[in-house]
Amino acid sequence: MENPLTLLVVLLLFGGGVYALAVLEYWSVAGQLAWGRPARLVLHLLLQEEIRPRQSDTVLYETAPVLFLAAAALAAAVLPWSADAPLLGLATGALFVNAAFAYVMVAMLMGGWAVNGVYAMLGGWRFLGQLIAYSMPLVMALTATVMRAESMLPARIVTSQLALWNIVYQPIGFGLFYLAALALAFLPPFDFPVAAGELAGGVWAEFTGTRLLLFRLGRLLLIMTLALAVTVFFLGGWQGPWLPGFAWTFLKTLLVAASFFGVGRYLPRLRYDQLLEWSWKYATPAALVNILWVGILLLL
Amino acid sequence: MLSAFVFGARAGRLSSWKQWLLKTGFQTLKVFIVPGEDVLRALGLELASTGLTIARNPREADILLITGPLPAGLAENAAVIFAQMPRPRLLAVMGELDIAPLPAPAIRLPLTQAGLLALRPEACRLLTAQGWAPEAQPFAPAFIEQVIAGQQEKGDHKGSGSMNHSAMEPGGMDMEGMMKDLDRSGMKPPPDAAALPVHGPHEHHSMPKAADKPSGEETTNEPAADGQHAHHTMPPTDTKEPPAADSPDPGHHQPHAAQAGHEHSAIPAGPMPHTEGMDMPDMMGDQMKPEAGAEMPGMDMSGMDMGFMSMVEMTKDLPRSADGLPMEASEAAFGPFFPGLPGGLNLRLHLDGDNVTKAVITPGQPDQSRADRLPLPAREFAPWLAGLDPLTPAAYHLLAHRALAQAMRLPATAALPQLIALEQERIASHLNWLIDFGVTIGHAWLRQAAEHLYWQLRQVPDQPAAVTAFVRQVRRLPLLRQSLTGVGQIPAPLLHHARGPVAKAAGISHDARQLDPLYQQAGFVPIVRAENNVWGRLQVRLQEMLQSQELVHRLARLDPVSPTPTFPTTDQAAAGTGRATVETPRGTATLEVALQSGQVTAYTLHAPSALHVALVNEFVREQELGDALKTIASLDISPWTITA
Amino acid sequence: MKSIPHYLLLLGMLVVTVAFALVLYLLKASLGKPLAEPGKDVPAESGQLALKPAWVRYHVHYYGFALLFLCFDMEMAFMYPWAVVYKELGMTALLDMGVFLMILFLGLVYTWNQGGLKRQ
Amino acid sequence: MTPLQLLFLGVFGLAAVWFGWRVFRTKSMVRSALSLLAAMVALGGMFLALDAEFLGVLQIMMMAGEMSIMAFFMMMYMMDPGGMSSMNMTHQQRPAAAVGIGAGVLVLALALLTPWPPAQALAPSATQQNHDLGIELMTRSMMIFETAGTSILVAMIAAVATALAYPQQPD
Repeated sequence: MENPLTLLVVLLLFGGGVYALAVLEYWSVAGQLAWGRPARLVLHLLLQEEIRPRQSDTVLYETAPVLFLAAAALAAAVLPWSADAPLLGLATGALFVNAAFAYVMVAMLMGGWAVNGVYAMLGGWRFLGQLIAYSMPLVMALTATVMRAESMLPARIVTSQLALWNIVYQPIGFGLFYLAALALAFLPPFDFPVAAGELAGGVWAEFTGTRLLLFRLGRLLLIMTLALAVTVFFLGGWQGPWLPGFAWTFLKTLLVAASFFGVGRYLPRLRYDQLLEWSWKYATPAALVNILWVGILLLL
Repeated sequence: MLSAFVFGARAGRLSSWKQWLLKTGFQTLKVFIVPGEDVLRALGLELASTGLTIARNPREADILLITGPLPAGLAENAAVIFAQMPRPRLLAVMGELDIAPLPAPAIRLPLTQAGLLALRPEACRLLTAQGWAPEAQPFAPAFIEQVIAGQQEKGDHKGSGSMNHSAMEPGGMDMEGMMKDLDRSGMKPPPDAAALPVHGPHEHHSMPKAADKPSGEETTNEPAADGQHAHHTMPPTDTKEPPAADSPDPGHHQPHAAQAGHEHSAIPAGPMPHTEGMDMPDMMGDQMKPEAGAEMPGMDMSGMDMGFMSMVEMTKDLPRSADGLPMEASEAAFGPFFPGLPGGLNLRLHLDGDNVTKAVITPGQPDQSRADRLPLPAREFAPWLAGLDPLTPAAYHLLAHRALAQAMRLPATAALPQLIALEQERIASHLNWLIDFGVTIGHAWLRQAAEHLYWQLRQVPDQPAAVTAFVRQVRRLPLLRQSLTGVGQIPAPLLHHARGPVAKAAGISHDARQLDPLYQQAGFVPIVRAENNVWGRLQVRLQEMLQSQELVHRLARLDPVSPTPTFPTTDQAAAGTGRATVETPRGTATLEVALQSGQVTAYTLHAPSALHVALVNEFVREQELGDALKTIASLDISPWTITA
Repeated sequence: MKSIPHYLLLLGMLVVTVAFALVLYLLKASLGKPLAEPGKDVPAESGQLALKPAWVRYHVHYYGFALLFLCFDMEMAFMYPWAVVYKELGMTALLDMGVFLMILFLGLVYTWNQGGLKRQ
Repeated sequence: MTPLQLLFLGVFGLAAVWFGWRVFRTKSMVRSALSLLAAMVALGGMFLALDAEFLGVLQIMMMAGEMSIMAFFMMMYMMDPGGMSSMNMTHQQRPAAAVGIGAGVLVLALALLTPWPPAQALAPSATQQNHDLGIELMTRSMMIFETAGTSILVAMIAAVATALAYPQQPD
């Protein structure tokens, strides 16, 4: 924020990253890299008619896409790109990221309910179940990084990894956070609310034109933000030799995001209730073990 | 040309700005394929090379591409899809098809790959030139307007006793109306009365039941449309349901109150887990949810005391889930055009939350234009029957051939090229299924790899190395086995309905090829596994692909000089009946033909898919939605051979 | 006081997002209105007209988990401030939270034992 | 407190009241629950305006999950959760209004009549607050903290025991 030029670079990188993710996303489903496609898709969605389902809940229908985009954007704002360019230095940043992510679920719930269609409704309530599954591993893994940094300030969490990145220091936490991030962004194999093969589009099916555009954009932003969060909390953020800080952040973020897309290509969709079971029977206890592990390491 | 596009263009003037936008934005086009992508592939049309992608629902589609076959019922469904697509949209038809009630297509193409390749440039050109048109008109086919008007009328006269289901839902009407009448007169429906007369040639099973079940629950009711299916009364398969005596629900033992005009004596009080009661709980759901659906279940608005409403009283007659909670069931269509399921498969699911309480596949209407052509000269019968199922034409061609040969008292000479074609079709059919299955289970790699191999084999059918490598890779995919093993087990009493890979996965060595001398010479032994689940079916299909590759080689080596037996179809005097059996990729199919003076006058086809439809209607219940869809997809039902 | 500008910035981002959406909608509106057609605004359902409203008393099968989640969410509220001072307090904090988590873990085990950790 | 803070305090306060009002003015269960969520978020905004960052963010975060869960319980157990019929779902309106007004007056009186300690001129920084809160929880209020854990356990057991049918065969 101090340096307008850095801010500009960060914003440009973020935008470019989101565009690259759009290309990667298409690659993950179609297996080919089409660089012009996202731009054309934006125009395409602008040109299409907007169909609003009848008997829908107008307020929720209109709020959902905007809230979705806003939640992803706000979460991105508090994560630092380099030592001198945190967009926002929020003292409870780690908590705030979580808070913003929670509204992704609220937006999906709204969208699913507002449409008044069976597929969308199923998708919306499924995603709430998904939140119940991924939420605990996510926040507990985050708490363990906060323990080490003695602060909820994301920039402090990065500096706490100077000696050793958290991915090595607390590998269980990293694994849980990574999987929870996949579930949060409802990427395959956790794409329960918008699954094509089970719900023919689910929550998003009844959103057309610009509203769908907002959802799609929001989801790309969300994936980017989650990859950034993984980078900041577990991969040492901007730390790295030779290159400037924001370049490292960018590279790591893109790599993590690409891995998000790659993982889903080779896995079948799970069942959300199985995810719930695994989460509460194994992942939550594992997250507690991770906290204990970090606690003991810190006391030594 | 413009007149064809009035139902697809957006209303308004086309400025140069809009034109530029259209030119740039409408490069990426999505196609909704009717009846389905499986049919498209079986016809040998490859969409990937055109640069078009497949739309999973009408909202994201730009082009509605119709390849046919398109019987009357499906044409209406396709019209609904077209009506629900956002403009600018295009209707494209391949081949000569009668597509009413759809409007005249903007693009007509020959049913060839070259035709398909012409689709994208032509669509781009049309959309750019006419994406907006001042003369654009609403597409308002009469049947949609009727259905909607009917619905609104019902909304206006709540409680007037009109029917819940629209004309779009065949099958549900008779029973429901009947039950409602019975309900009003306070009569108890006689057990089994509605179910028995419709059995037809198939078996009726009576299974041992749980001891504590009220007798009324044994009623099996099926809509009359299911005449060709067998009926089963199954033992409870779900262990998590509470026994009736230990019901956690306090509401049941309260006296009926505030139910003016509704006396549900027909329904036994007590928890009714869906596993036991067959159709009863759902019928209750329909009863309790009269008319417009917006109305409250189980409430008669006029007779209700508005002072205080107890949820316990209001919900006491609703169907119970496994956990004893009374909720409202919803019902949704997952076909005929659902991604991942065979195109044209008319599937409806009854849902309790996201639990499937019942799955119903309604047979489609027969293609009248085809049926009208009977009686048919014997020479034309085999190609005609091959056109019945676009997914496996070679198998039905062979079947017709053999049945005719028997009817004409010719020696049942098997033609090696036909058998080789059958085996190659088996590989293609299994791969085609696997591509769609990849959509159902959301596996991008599986779908792409299978599709790649599919087109590879279509160009050069004999590539054992590629098939072997593919099968090995699929078997090693992470988590696939775990996610499919526990899904889709067919209860043992129903197993004898299974055919083909479904039966073989369950350990039943049921294969018509065993009896064929040529196959015996080739050393054919059916593949059998003891995994009665979706994973087992996938495995059997994979193994059969390998086996068919091997069989093609062995058959070709058997008698390389044997000429193709010529088929004397010109015999005008031929008469008699013939019966033949062929192991199609989906299972054993049997055909009986009646021949009179060289003409086929009647035929009866026993296709494996018809039996599998009966299976779905019987045993897919109390499963999570995803699992239910996986189960149904794993049966690989061909909708084209199950017409009512 | 220095936190307030941060909050304002966040609020500003929210406003910008909404404004972005509105601009898109305006752009969209300039391209014309959708044409009203019968059946178009009915939720798409594989080619069948789904005229019945979907707003029914939907059976959510994971309520057992949901109840558990409510309690654990509450617990997380305590965990964040604890995590911040953990290093400073050392063993005291570990034991404090250990006891707290043990208590909560009992709840998890109880729910598991009662069959709450499965689809209802 | 700066005028800016006061302004936002007022705006969020009014928003909270308005959304609270909306909770009861809709027939749709989900909309009602989400209105309550909006009211809670506005409360969180008030916390932020008052420089209580941790409380504000915590409020905003926790309420998202909890109100959504409330939404589905409301949907499961209320008639016509979509509010599509024109039927009035309320009853005993007069006593309810009386109790509501009474409780409102009581709360207002409590707020006005309590001798609040003088306001701090300058709130500590958010980082300091987080730290102080942690120290407070782990030392002076340790018993309260552990008691809270026990209450949560009791709540958990009560909820589970009420909601779930007793298993026939514990798995």
